[in-house]
Amino acid sequence: MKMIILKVFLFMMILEPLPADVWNNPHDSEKIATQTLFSAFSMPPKRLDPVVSYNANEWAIIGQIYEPPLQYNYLKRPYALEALTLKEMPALTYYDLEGRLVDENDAHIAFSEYRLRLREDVKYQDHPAFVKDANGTLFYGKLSEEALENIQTLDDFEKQATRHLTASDYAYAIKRMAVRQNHSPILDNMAEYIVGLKAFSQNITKIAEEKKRTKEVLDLRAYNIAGVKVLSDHTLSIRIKGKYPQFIYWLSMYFFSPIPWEADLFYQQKGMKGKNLTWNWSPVGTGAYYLVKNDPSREMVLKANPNFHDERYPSLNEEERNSSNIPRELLSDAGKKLPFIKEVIYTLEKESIPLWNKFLQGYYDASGISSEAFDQAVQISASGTMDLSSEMSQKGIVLKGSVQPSIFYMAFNMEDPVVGGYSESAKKLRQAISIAQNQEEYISIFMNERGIAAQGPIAPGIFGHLDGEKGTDKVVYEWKSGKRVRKSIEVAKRLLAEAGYPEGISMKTGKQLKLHYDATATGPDDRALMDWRRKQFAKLGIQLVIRSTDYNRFQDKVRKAKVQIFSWGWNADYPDPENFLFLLYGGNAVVNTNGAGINSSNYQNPEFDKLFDEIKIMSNSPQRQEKIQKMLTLVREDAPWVWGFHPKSLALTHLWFKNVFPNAMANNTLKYKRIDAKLRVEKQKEWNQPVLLPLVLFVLLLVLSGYFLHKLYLNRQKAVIKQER
Amino acid sequence: MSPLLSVKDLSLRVGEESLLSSVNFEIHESEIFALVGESGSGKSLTSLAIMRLLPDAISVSSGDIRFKNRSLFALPESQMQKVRGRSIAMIFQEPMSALNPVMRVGEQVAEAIRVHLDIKKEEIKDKVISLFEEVALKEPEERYNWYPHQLSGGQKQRVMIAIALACEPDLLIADEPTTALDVTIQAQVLTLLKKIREKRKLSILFITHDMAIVGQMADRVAVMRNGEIVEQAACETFFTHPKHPYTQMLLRDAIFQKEKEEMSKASEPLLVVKNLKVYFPIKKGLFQRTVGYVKAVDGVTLSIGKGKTLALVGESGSGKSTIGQAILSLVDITEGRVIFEDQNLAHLAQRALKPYRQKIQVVFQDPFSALNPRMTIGNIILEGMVSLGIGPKEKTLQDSYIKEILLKVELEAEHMHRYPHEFSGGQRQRIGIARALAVKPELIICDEPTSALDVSVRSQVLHLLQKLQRESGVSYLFITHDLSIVPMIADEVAVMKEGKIVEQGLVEDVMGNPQHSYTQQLLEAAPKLPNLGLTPEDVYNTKE
Amino acid sequence: MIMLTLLWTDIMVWILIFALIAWGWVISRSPQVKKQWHTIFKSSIAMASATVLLFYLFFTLLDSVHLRLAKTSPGQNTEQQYSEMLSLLDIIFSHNIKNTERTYSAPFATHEYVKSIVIDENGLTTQKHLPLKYVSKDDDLLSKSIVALAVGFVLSLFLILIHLFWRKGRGAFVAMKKVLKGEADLPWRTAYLTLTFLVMTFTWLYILSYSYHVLGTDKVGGDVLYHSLKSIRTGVLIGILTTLIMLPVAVILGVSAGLFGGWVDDVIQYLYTTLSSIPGVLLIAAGVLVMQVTMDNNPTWFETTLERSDLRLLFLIVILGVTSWTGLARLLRAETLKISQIEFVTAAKAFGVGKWTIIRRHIIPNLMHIILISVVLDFSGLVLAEAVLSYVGVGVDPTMHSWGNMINQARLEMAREPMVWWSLFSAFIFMFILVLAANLFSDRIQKVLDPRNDT
Amino acid sequence: MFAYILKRILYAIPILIGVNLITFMLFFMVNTPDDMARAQLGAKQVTPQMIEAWKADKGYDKALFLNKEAKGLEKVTDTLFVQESMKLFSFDFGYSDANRNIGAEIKERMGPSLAIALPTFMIALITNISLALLLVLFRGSALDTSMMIVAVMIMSVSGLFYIIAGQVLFSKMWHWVPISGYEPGWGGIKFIILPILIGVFAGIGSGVRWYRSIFLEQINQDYVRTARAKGLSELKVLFVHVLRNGMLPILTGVVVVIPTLFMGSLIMESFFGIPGLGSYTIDAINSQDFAIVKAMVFLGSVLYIIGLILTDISYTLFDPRVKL
Repeated sequence: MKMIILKVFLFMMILEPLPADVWNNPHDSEKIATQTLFSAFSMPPKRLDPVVSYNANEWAIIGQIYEPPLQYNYLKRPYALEALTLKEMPALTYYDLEGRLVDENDAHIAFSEYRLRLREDVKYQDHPAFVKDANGTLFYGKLSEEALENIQTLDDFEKQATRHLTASDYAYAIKRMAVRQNHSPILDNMAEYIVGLKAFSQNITKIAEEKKRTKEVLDLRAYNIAGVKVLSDHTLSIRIKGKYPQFIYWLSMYFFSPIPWEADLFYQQKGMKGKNLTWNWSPVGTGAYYLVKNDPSREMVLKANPNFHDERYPSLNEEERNSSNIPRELLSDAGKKLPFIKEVIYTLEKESIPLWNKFLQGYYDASGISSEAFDQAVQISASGTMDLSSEMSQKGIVLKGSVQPSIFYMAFNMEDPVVGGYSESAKKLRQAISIAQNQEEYISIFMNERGIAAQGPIAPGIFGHLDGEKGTDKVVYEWKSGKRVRKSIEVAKRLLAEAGYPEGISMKTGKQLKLHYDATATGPDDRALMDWRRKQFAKLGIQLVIRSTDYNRFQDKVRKAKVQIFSWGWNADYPDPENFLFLLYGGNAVVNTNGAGINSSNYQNPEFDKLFDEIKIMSNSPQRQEKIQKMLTLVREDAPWVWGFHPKSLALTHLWFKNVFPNAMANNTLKYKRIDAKLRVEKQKEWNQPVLLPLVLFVLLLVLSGYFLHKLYLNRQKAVIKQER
Repeated sequence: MSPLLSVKDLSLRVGEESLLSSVNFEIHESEIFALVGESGSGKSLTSLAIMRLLPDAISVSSGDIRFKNRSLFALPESQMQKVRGRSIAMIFQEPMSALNPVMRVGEQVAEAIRVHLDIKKEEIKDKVISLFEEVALKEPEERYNWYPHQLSGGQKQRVMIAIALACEPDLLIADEPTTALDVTIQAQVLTLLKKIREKRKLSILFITHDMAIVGQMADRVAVMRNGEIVEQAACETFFTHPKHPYTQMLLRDAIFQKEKEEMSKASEPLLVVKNLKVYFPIKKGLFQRTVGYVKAVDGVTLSIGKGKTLALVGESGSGKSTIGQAILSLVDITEGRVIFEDQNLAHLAQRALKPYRQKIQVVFQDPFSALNPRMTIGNIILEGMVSLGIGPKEKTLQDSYIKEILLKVELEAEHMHRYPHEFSGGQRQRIGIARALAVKPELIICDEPTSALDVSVRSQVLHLLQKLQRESGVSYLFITHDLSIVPMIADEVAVMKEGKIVEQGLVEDVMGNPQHSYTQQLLEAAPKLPNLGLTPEDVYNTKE
Repeated sequence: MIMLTLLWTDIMVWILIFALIAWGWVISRSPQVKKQWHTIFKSSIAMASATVLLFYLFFTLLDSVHLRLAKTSPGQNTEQQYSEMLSLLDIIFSHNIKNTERTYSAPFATHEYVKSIVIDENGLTTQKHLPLKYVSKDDDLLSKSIVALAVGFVLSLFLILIHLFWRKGRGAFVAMKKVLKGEADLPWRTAYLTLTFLVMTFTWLYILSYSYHVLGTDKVGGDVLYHSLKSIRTGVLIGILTTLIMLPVAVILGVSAGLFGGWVDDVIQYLYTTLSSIPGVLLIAAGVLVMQVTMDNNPTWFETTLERSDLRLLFLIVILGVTSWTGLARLLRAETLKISQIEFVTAAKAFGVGKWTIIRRHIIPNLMHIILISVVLDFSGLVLAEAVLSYVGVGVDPTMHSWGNMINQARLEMAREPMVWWSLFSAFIFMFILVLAANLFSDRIQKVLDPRNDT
Repeated sequence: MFAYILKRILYAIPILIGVNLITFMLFFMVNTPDDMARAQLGAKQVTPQMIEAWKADKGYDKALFLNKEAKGLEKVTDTLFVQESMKLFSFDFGYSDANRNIGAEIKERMGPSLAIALPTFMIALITNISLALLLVLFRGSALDTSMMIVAVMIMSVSGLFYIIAGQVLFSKMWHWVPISGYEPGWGGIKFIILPILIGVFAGIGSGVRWYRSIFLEQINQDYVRTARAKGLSELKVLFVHVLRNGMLPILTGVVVVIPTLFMGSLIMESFFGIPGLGSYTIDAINSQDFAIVKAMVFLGSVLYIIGLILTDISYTLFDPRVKL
């Protein structure tokens, strides 16, 4: 008995010092009460260098740090660009070959020139690279290895400084892009447009190679691109070959973020790379936030940039407010100085399950919805719109949804002897398969209705996308009483028979048609997916052989046109139909570009290509719309893709997370958001009270078994030898 | 005066099998009571029952043990722990394994003191050291910090005795305390025990299988057989007037009778070993350089005549077994020659050796490991025949040949289909002999063939060997540590020490009139049977 | 028309089965080994676990005979058409393959587990649990269960009687009495009880699977019972075929290192120290990646997804075998060293017996207990390892039915609210019973065969 | 002793070369430099020019084993294999394909790995040994038998189940600990409790069985009988004599593991989001980062060999009979 009392006492001792509130808070409990956003990342961003970064997860970080000249307005729909570091939108002028100014619609346009006038109040974050001594030379410009010995992070440098943004920083960025060793993904694309970039790139690449060999520093200030001119400290002009209206969109992308030469030289110093002090890991920007900590194994921390220029929460005029369904509370902060949130802590969450659970416990302020969690979170209301389940709405969670400017499609390799080609029978085979792929079912099963079946390559919200009957793919769908209905499988079977494969049996060989589908199936969920895919083909009597590989090899196969059928996706860079239609442009076909092209289905239709060349340089107008619809009719007929679906992104946010408005194009939205920290603390406490009963039972069990064992031993010690008779 | 310990009607069983039945005896104060019997007779079980250390599977079916008029069986376990080591102490047969190998020996003694006596920490060590002095352990203070493996067998047994004496017990149980020791050491330990008895007036329950030791040590004797005490008597009357036939047989087997009536005269040598050296390299250091040699056999010369037996005697580690292996070409010979029928076998290739493999065969010490447990007796015997091409080739003929051999070694013909584990030690040794015999060898090397056997079985095997020699004229090289059997079996004897032969000659010469001090020492140390006052050499001398 | 088509692993399984039968025949000729096995089966736990293992083996074998069934051909000129490869198990469960629902449903449920959007005539959308397509509409669970259990009982009785007649012939009924009283020489009563239990459970599940999804359905409406049963083959195959591949390597290398010594020993020791010093998962991962590339470069090796995943399984087994021989080889080397010092080997040498004969006659038979113990121990380890490897992404093909894949998928399902627990549960139960039986059986084997356990 | 260690270290070199050779062959067979480039560049559009530039940048454009263009000894030395291996032997792990210093990363990640692995190892060792001793104390009783059956059951469940169940119960339902995450220092205890508990529990079955058999083997030894004959209580016999002797065979199995604790646990770390070397390795396998995998394989082998040496050394410390 004494032992029991002792153990209970011990148990009390253990319990006592535990915090009275919650046990399972994964964060710093003090920070929860401040303007700190808790978010997560599933893949550590590998490259935060704006010259190479081209991934959504990387842009989510660098978007807050770097400022390209333009940005998308946070609230306006359809998406509209606005000046960010510029005083106004760039001025665009046109020139002919001789350099004479010409009119926008002139046939002789040879160049177009963008003139960018920068704001004068934009400053960089504090950074040791900017520190200068009395003579104006860089203080940390020639660090010896000994000096670097005790340096682990940027904070270890004693001095930090800032400077104003200048036009030459933007020029420097374009020059960095030209250096092949920097692996810029858009260099080959931009070289087609920016005057002099191609020649400059070849030249500077050789120079860079030479410098690397001699271990010299490459200072790009010494070299200039013909088409990029720094006119004054705050004026920059960029000259473009011919007319390329989409260029303005590129100016909102992070490839065009300013790069201060000081930092570039700073990071080129010997020994920096060994300390992970590189562009990839330590960005230097003018944005609302700067990166304090970058530990790809655990967390990344952003802090509000004290040098951030004056930017205000956007306001909308009455007309704009009424035209879009913007909730009122989004406008309540209008005109207030940005940013609101002082610190952002991104924690690595590789698995979706902990992420979701932590969100439900209130430890993340926002979350996406994985398909597993969907029916827990979302209900479809009587009016047909998606709504939160009662459980979620009771918690005060808010649902935000938007259709992404993306498309996931299943493509045929048009060079393939069986499914490719433009003959009537090949077309019909593809059309039959297109009908048989029941995208609606796919979306329902695998996407939890988070997507809409595509009717063509162009995503909703992008010019050229039409709703209703006009926007319907008549090859695959019928328009019946105001609704889109997928054609029946009988139609597909008929088409298949006409193509020469009745019941999936080839008339020529008498064998069952066997098609090969390349996939990157490695995850646990993929088996169901592949099964489903096989079923769709089996409906036609076609046998589908799935060849799954890793993404690398898959890419390689696609590049070499060694595939037959495969699935892929595209995420738009900018909200223009050109950015979708070029995926089917013959000039971009893989086979025509030695694997470099983006048109991986190798679709080549001269008529389509001609129209594409036309719409590419047009601005949005009814004429453009008409041509685009013509192009869509062509590709629907040829059916090089099974259109697939446009994903809908749903995000959940907690009640205390304010000003959240999904914007598929903008990445730098963090500065607009705000947190009600008090509410957060309250709710977290409410939701996470530890359940103590099992613990008590468990301890009781331990005590009892200890007692029992003790008793057992005592009994043994009392044992005598018993005789049997 | 009431007895110190009385065992009353003790019966033990495991499952349905009875292990001890109605054992009764008493031990009085300062008395040495010897419990004698062959292996499996239940003498060790009796001692464990007194200590209440019986394995869990064994249960007491009846009886009681009273110690100082208290029933030990009625004590609770916690009380019994206070009896063990304090009132009754015990020493065991195997000093090698009876000490905790990872604990300093001094500690192991101190531990016993700490459990039972209320002595200050500082004094415990002194007490241990004085105990070490008492058991005649040299340099006791230094030894305190030694580990068991650093001590020799005799020293370990002394430590065991020190542990047992640590708390001044009233009764000491000594379970075959000298069986694992060499003769010379055995003599020392026995003397020590006797001395302690004198000094401390303590009672000893002495358990042994060796009649000679009984005679030397005991005041009273009890003989056990199959879990029963067959005879109990005072020591003198026991040896002079053994009553029970089993006791008589035991004594008879312990006293050797020379069967060889007629000593045949010297015959021509069959095997001659000349200046044989077998060195094992000691490799050390980074590159496994050979830094020295263990000289297992260091220049041995001997010869065995046709139909004769040469006994090779020595204590453990003297190199006697290595000679046997060298003759069989199972170890590499460093130097010297092994001449068999004018052929030097040393450094002969395997193929050339094969005919000689048939002529020289071997019988091993351990009858348990010498036979492959996965083969039938028939196959074991057959293996050598097939390999050397001896005997008939046809299956039925082979079978009858094997049966014949089995009968020859006094086993039954049907045994050929059984497996080794179904046989007793003595039977297995016969199988081993049969296996050697099957290939009709001219020389059999017997490597301690009887040291793992009980006395009665030993004499049977020795008789068998002699019978076979008479019948087939085979020669033996008989390797043994047991001087007592030499006169019975051998014509000549060679005494080995540290790889060298110190004395060699006819058995009667060496045993009767040892020249070398080591031989003398060996003979001296061998326990002598009391009633006849006979030692082995006496046996021989009287016969002469 | 039926065409028998065997996959690579099928062939290996059947080779193994025939090898086992041959081995059993050899055993039955050696009274000593026979007696050992007799001792093993004297424990009722061993008997019960052996029965369970045989039951699993039965499903493995059922799933290791692949057929192609003839189809009615649409045209005159076309040649005979065959369906995709189906195993006997597939044929037995063809109703379950056909009757796939749309998505999740709980065991014995009549409606889907998750709500779906339904648009009624009025154009209003509501969320509803849709009824399942292929379940019995009337409430007949109890009546069907009783029938099923009765059928199961009769079936098991029939099996037991067959076994008794096979063993005892005319004395079957006398033997039956003895068995019932627990007086038989082996605990046949336990075996028969286990068998009855297994057969009854299984018939119950099977008969009800016609009118219900007894263990629920997975994300795409596949029957979980069918998945679990199909996974048996994968688990058992990885367990037994790996050892089949590993054994010869381990035995040959281990024994020669121990017996020959010198440079042979050095080379073999170097080989296995090197291999075993590489962290196992990394080595397997590297092997699997190599295999994937090889398979990608040779798409002609396989025609269907089934063949592809089978080949991948085969390669995985080979890789596991190649990476796991080191432990056993080390053990065997040490034991060989020990045995070659024992006097019966010396005796054989003294008789001039050759080295290979010594290995065959003296060493291998005395190593058999180690080999056997390590085989049964490895078996359960490998079944468990499959799940972990699948998690790391280097396990069996994702299209293959396996417990690892099931657990992996179930992990995501456990995060749902309410939880989809039945996939995990089924995988857990099926795996647990197999591994438990294997562990208990290996325990018994160890107890009987390990000479250290003589006490 | 010193000579012995030196000998073992020298002996380790050919093993490490062999390890390098195996990994190198495997990974370059799987992963041509082109693949690596594509994976690392990872952007939407990867042009062949970019791949070539990347390969030249990383030095992956050399011959694998035999450089036919070079002269003399350089034929062998101026190859990817020799260059990369030499770097490894000086513990220069180079840069990951994400351009981070692998050596620095490994150093950083050892902490979290150890934070899980070391307590798991220690607690498991202590629990398993005490439970085993308990069972040995009550050997043959109903407690012993039933616990052994429980142990077999615990062994028969895949570790994945424990992790899933643990997370669902302790984190999701009872709110005792955070579901996943890591924090250095004492504040991080809440994160590591659950993985440690699960790790300990999952190993209890096999651990207790193994230790129990070791102790049972010891308890039948003669010296134990001697100890009992001295009058020691059963508890003292177990804790003083059996435990100390049982530790010797336990050492062989256990000490070799200690250095590899640095490598962390693959599954545990990735489930619980612990930024240790285990999750590092898994990520590297998944993203086919050759440099990291190579470094980890090398490190694993080195640690294993250190473990072997430590085992021998620990024997000399704990077993007075063994001298090197």
